[in-house]
Order: sequence, then C-alpha cells, then structure tokens
Amino acid sequence: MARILSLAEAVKSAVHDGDTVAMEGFTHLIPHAAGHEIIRQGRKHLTLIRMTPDLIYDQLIGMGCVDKLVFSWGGNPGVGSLHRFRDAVENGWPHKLGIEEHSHAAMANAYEAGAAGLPCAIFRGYIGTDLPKVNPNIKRVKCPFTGEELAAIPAHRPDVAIIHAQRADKAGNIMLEGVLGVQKEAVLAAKRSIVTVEEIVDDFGPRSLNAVILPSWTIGYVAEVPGGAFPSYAQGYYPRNNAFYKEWDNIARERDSFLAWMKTNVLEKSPGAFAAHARKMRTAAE
Amino acid sequence: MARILSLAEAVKSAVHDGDTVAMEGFTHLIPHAAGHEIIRQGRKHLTLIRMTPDLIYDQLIGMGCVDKLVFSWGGNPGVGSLHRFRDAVENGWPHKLGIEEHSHAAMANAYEAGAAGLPCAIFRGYIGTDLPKVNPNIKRVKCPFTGEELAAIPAHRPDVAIIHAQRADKAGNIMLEGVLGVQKEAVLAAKRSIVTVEEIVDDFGPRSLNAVILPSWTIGYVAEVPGGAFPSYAQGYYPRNNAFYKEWDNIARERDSFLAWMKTNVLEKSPGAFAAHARKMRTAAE
Amino acid sequence: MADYKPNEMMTIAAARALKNEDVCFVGIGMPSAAANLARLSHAPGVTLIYESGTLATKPTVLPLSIGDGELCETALTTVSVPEMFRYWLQGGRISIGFLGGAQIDKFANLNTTVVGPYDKPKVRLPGGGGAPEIAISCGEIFIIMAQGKRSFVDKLDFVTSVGHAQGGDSRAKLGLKTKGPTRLITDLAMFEPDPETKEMTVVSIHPGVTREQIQENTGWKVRYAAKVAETPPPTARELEVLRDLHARTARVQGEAA
Amino acid sequence: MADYKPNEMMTIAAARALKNEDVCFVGIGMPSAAANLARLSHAPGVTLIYESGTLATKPTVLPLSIGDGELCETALTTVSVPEMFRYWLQGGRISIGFLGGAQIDKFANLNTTVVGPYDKPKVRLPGGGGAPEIAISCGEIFIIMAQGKRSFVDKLDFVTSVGHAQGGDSRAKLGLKTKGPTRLITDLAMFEPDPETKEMTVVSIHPGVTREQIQENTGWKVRYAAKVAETPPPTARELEVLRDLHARTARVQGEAA
Repeated sequence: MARILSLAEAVKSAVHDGDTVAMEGFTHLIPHAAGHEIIRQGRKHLTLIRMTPDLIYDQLIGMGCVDKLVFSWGGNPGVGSLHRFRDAVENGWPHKLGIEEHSHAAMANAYEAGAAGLPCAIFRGYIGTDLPKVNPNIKRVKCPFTGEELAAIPAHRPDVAIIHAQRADKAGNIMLEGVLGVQKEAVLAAKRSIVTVEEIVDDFGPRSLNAVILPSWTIGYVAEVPGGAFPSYAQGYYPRNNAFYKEWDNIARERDSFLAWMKTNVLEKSPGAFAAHARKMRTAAE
Repeated sequence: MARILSLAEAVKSAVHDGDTVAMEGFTHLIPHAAGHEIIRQGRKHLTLIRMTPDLIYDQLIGMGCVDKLVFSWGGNPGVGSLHRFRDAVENGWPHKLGIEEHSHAAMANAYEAGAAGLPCAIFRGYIGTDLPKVNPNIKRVKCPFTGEELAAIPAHRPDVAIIHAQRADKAGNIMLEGVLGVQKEAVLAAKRSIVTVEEIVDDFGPRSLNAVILPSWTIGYVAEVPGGAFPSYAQGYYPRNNAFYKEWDNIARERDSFLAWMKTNVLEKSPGAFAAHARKMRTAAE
Repeated sequence: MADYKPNEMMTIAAARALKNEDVCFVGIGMPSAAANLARLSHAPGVTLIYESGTLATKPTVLPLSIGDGELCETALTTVSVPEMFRYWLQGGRISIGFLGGAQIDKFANLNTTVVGPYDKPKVRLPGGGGAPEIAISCGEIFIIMAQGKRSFVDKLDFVTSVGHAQGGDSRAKLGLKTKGPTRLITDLAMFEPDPETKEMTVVSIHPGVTREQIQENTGWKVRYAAKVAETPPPTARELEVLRDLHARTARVQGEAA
Repeated sequence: MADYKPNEMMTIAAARALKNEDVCFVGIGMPSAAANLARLSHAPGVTLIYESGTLATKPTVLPLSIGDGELCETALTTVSVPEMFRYWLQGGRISIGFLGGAQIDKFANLNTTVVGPYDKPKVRLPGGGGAPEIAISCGEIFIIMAQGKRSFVDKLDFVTSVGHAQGGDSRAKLGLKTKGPTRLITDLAMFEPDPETKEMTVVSIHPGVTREQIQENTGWKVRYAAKVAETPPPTARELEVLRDLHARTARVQGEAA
C-alpha cells in the first residue's frame, strides 16, 4: 500500500547503495527531481536501467553514482551526445562504467516480462546485428510449434522503479496520461517503487473507464513534487523545455562546467526548487 | 483500410466455409448480430475460437455451422450450461464437435502473441492440471536464463476476427471502452476483420489521450448495427439483458424449442431487428 | 440468534476469512457474494478484482456475469484481459483467489471440466476458465463448495486446477511457491490443510451440524483437527448485509430485464 | 528553379518516396522532416507513427524529441511503448521504416553504436534504440544520410541494424521476409539495391552533382544502375512547405524555452 512521504524520505527508504534502479520516462514525465535527490543523498554503486538514459542519467553517471548502465539508446534527444556518459565509457571518468546494451524492443519486452512475473521475454529481434556478440544476456529460444528461433532476454526486475506521474489521489493511486512509455511496467516489475507526482488530489473524478492507473497497493512511496519532471514535461501541466536540452550540451561538455552546474543547481538545492520551474512553465504555456 | 459496408455484405466478403473465426467479447460487446448473419448465410465447417463461448456460439453450434471449437470456458455466465454445446459434445448433435481446450490465461496469451506477430506465447501455466494430456497444443519451453519450464501454446491467428464496438468514425477508426476483453488483440491477430458498431460518428471528439482505438488501417470491414451486441451490452448505450440469458436456458434445453426460436428470431429476421433492442434498452436504462 | 440457511452460513464464513488488506480475485456466484459481503461489512478496504479486467471494483449489486457494466463503472479502472492475466494474476499481485468446482478431492484439487471420460463425457462442464492459473498464481486459495457425495469425491474425473496435488510436498515439487488452498468453506464446515499431509481437515463445524452429516456428504474418510471449533453463527448484522445485497441484486436484475 | 541546399534536396527526395497509403515509423531529425513534408504536401493521408507510442500523429511543428507533447496531442491515440514494439512494429503493421546512422556500408547495414572497438570506443554513439527491430519488421526501409568518407564506409565498426547483410540472398537466409532497405537517399543521390547483388546502386543523381563527387564521399567503389536519372529539383511548393515547417518549429521551440 502506497505511503505518501517527502521525496527525501522516500529516496532514503527505497534507494540503497548497490541497488538496481530503473528511473523511466520516454521523453515525457522523466523523474528529474528524484534523480537529483539520489545524487544529493550520495548513493553509490548503482546499476541503472533505462531505455533512453538522457540528462538525468548523464548527471548520475557524471557524479559517480553509477557502476553499470543497462540501456538501448543513450543520447540527448534531438541534440546529440550525452557527454558525461561518453566520458565514462570512453575515458573512465569519474570511474569505469559497465554497460549492458539492448535494443528498444528488447528493453520494452524485458519490462513487460518483469511486470508479468516471467523470468524472460521472447520476441523477434536482434537478427543480423552484432549486439548478441557483446551482450551475453541475449540468447535464442526455439518456438516448439514452428521451429522459428526467437530472441530471449532476461526480464527486468529492478530493486527500485522511480517514475513521475501527473496525479495521485489521497489513497496513493497513481494516474498517468499521454506518452506512457514503460513506466507502468517498470513499477510492476520492481520490488520497490517511488512515484513523484505533480499533485495529490482528493479523487481523480470523471475519467476514461480505461484510464491508466497504478493502484495504491502496487506502489511503494508517493511524493508530491510539482515540476518534478522539469526539463522534461508533464502533459497537461507544462511543456518540454527544449532550450534546456540544447543548453545541456554546453554544460556537460567539460567536466568543470558540469561539476559547477551540479553544485549550484543540485547539491545546493532541494526538491522544492522544481516547483518554480513548474509554475514558470505553466505560465509560459498559457 | 476499413471499408464501411452493410453487415450482410461484410459477412459475405470476410467469412467463408471452413474459416477459423474468432468472435470475441468478454461478457461485454458480444457481436450477436454478426453471429446471426453468419447463421443466416449458412456458413459451414467453421473453426470457432473464443475464451468464453456463450449464447451466440451455442446458436452457431446448434445450427450446425461449427466443426471445431477452441475455448477456455463454455457456459452461460451466472446461469449454467450451454445446452447446444453440451448436446454437440455429449451426443454429437447436430454433428460431432471437435474441441481444443485451454485455460483463460492461455487463450489471452495466444491472442496477445497473435497480435504481436509471434508464432507462440509463453506463460506460467497448466501446472498440475490434466489439460496438457488432452491438448497436444500445450507444450513446454525452458527459460534459457533460469531453467524454469514455462507453458507454450501456438499464437491465435484466425482467418477472421469479429467484434462489436461502441463507435466508428467516418474514416473507419474504431473506439472501444469499458470491459475490453481480448477484442483489440483478436482483430490485430486476424487476417481479416469485421467490426459492428453502435454508431458511426463524424469524429470521436474529446477523449482520453490513451483511448482504446483500432486505427482504420488495421480493420477490414465496419458495419453500423445499433443494438448489435444484444442481449450482451454496450457500455454507455444499453445494459446487459440478464433476463434473456436466464431465458436462454429454457429455449436451448431442447432441440425443438431451440430450432423454433432460431427460425423465428434469426432465420426470418435481419440485422435491423437488433436496432429495436437497442432503443428499447436505452429507454429502459434512462 | 437469527434463523439462517446453510448457504448463508457458508457465504458468511467465507466472507470472514477475507481481511481488509487482501487483494482478491473473485469468481461469479458464491465467491462474489462472499467477497462483497466482506467489503460491505468488516473489510471495507478489501480490493476486489474480476477476471474481466475490472480493478478494485465496488459493485452495489452482485453481477450475473463476470463482466457486467456495474463492475466496470465502479472500478478504479478496467484493463484488457491479456493484461489481467499477465500483469495482475501471473505478476503475483493477487493475495487470495476464490475458487469453486463441480468436484473436489481430499487434497483440494478441483474438476470443472467433465464428469466421466474426457472424450465421451457424461456431463460436459464449462471448463477451467481462469482456474488453472488462479490456482497456481494467487498467494493462497479459498474454496467455497456445498458438500455432497457427487462433488466431494475420492478421485476426480479430471484435474482442472491443482490444489495440494498428491499431498505432502508434491505441490511444492511442481515448482510452485504459492500456498495453494488454505481454506475450504462448505455449507457444513471449514477445512484447512493438515500441515504435513496437506489433506483438507475439518477445523470448524457449523452450528447444528454433526460429524455424521459431514461424513455422509464426503466421498473420502474425513479427518478432523486435534481441536475442532464450532463456527460462530451468522450475526444479525452479517445476515442483514448479505440479504440486502441479494435483494438489491434481484431488484436491479429484474428492472434491467 | 528555386535556390536550395543539399539537405533540402535530400529531405524532399525522401518525402517524395512516401505514398498516401503508407504507414511510416518515423525517427527524429531528417526522417521526421521528410515524413511530415510528405503529409503536408502530396500524401495527406500518410500515417505517421513515432516509437513513443503515438499512432497516426499530425504534428504542426517538428518534434525535438520522439515523445514531444505535440505528437501525443495530435495523434489518433497513444499506446504504451511495449505495445508499440509488440503489436505495431513486430506485429507487421508498419509498411515503411525510416532509418539513419553514423556509418553505412554498401549493403545498407548501419552502425549507430560505436566508432572504434566496442570495448574501447573512439566515439561512443547513442546506440541502436529502435533500429535493430525496425530494420527487420517494417515492410521496407528508407535510409536518409548525408554522404561522406567517414560515414559511407567499406566496413562498419559495428553492425547495429541489418540491411542486406552480405548481399545476395544473405538477408533472406537470416529468415527475414521483409524487404530491407529499398532506398537510400543522400544529399548527393538516390540509391536502390541491385536486384541480384543487393549492393546499393545509384539510380538518380541530384541536380548539379557529379559522379566524382559521389565517389569522393563514398568509402567503396560506387556502382551505377544501367539508367541513371537526374533527380527532379525541389519545386517551389515543396521548398515553401518544408521551410514553413522549419520556421514554425523554430518559433515554437523558441517560445517554449
């Protein structure tokens, strides 16, 4: 049953050194505020899972929180490279980063299988690519009816899933809408979970009969963090701050400018700082 | 791309003798009108697939349209037996009925795999039951990572899927809401499809960003048949006619009463007859 | 003490077994009546899930079918049936599954498939539906069945869903980590599995019922726990809530017809 | 004839390849510009799908990311990412997939993973994303890439997504029934696979481009079809629609910042 806590308390309760953590968000609803809190709490030796590690994972990697990354596309969408990720892979700064590399289809299927309580996923994939040569977690299974060889990968079963959503109700049920990504699957696949939300409402009120809702009893912790997805977006609340994504390319290119930015904007700030972004963006969008 | 036709034309175009047909509906949105049209057109040697074959399948079986049934629960929900189904299995009337029997989990996974373009589905199932002894389409596959033995079944790939939905738009997109069952999967798994709808609207208008919609290009034929799910229900249009489900127990118990009812209510009627049920039900519900 | 029927005692005893924090996979009929009685009395927070995809539903009347509109309209949300069986049942998110059947054996294996041989059945029953995987994926299983020699049998004609298999550790040896049937609630008594043999054993007898009656309605030699309780009779409040629920249901189903 | 840039010629040539009835899986960048240009000009009915789950989307500006709110708001509906990859891509419901890459070889295999050795890369690229399965599951593949010796290479450092494998029938021998890359559109020319060898072969040269220029920007010996056409230059209308789209995009992305 979901417990409603502050973000700092939730991260302290759910995320420990050495955990495997999936902070998901497919462009939309990326849990930036929660990522910052993990950095502030100084977590180490994390294995991070994500289809599209972007700015927040670049920050976690650059701050030395991460031992290993499981992923399928690591870039700054529409902009270019993740410089901290590249620096870790190419130069081992701040330390060596292990990687387990998949395709999007594989990652989506691995979350789906995790949510479904299966040990592995099968799909038609990885044909003719070099990825199976560098990733021992890609195997083959034969269909017992047709003889077709399908790709098999282990299900994702993270210790912790962290997502951002639009709304929770007082009982701790979570409602998402728009680009859904793999967030529902990540939470259902994980042992523990944190959901940050734009707002906690008394009741969701009138909604689609098939609204995307994660019931309270599937959730670990809920924290109200308005603006918590910034510079990503929250459909219905504020748009994506594309300018910041472009700006990140400059900030993260050099180690010094990166560290300076992190000090000012993360280490010396609190989750409350995100609320200002939310308000600013909401006004700008109106 | 969906073609909007009359139900009679759609059935004539899509359903042929010997086809494998999935008419789905999990209590809700059962395509009764389309089933009646198949009976009127005298189709024979069909293989029918359905998780919960109920009254309309009882009628198709009793009228001799069906050679084989693939299913997981064949009863009159909340009432009892399907007498025509039982008469076919127990006594071979009107002729012998082949059966391939699964569990709900297996059937749902088989549709899901069909929609996903896979040859088979794997799941944790059939442990300790006698069903694998009587169904050679239940096999085992070993997870290459954990060694766990999982159940494997062939994907459903029907020649035709037939469903009923609330609304189509003029372009032939289909919108469903409420109890969704496996209808979306059945259509996506099938080579051809017919969707009967309560109404065809210009545009769906304001809706959830994640509304359950089957796009036009995934649909074969669309036919407007108001009331076409009666005595099942269409959420937002008319409720389930529970009294008719109870009455069916008497109608179908004996071969003579069954045949008499079919003559009067199906063979001598047209799809237009369903509209009356819809109107009547809608008024009663208000 | 109010006057009541054996069926009412059975439903009420089953309802009492549900706790406020349970997440319960509910079948139509007696399980549905018991689960909703629990929700409307001592366990208002119990989460009810029907295999039609309705999550955390709060019907005001009992559904006739597993997918009635009432279940969907009062649910937190409704998911597709493949999702229900993959994420919710197989995903291990259900603490209690409620099952019944046409036949049960002393290890609480169930038959809902055929009476007689499979290929030439005397009675073709509806089949397994969700039961084969409910039996293995829910944390534990409660079974509700009225007793009788034709249903409580020494040997099932067909095993549709597994209980404690052949007893002892045979269920665990199938690779199952879930508990299986922990309670069997009948119109005469309550059974629980013996900790060692896993044979379903009477732990409580309903008021006014004798051991002779129980044996007469059971196709195997009934075993009793060292201490056998008397089931507390229905309270006036329990009977009132259950009868109100049935009356509301009859009224609404009459109207809808 | 209007003045235009090679990039514009490339985008416009790619757009022309799309038909009204196509269902197109669109990536960010040039594929997105080309697909939306097609939709806003000769193919208003073309169905655009982005891997973020947005089905039949009609953005008025180009998204910076694959999951911008604009794509969702203008879509017929939006599905989850697992559903996108299972029902829509793997399900075989996409006729055209648009890909690009950091490196391409003469059989249109692509590398978006690393430059240099995998374990000690000179440049760590973003990785495959959707490409490995887009390459095998879409009916056919269009590739858009600006030419250059560092990107059009004799041997890929890493095969991220398969094109015509080692040429000939080697793709089919992998068990693939889809066509693979049927067009490669560059800033200099249009390539199609030779029917026998499957080597990407120039079928049309953009106006003002020479064969020498093409060879200078290609890391293998370029082959030409028996008949090589000159690509029709962009029409005024094509340029206007494309430039309007880019201008609208710049305006909105500026505002949102």
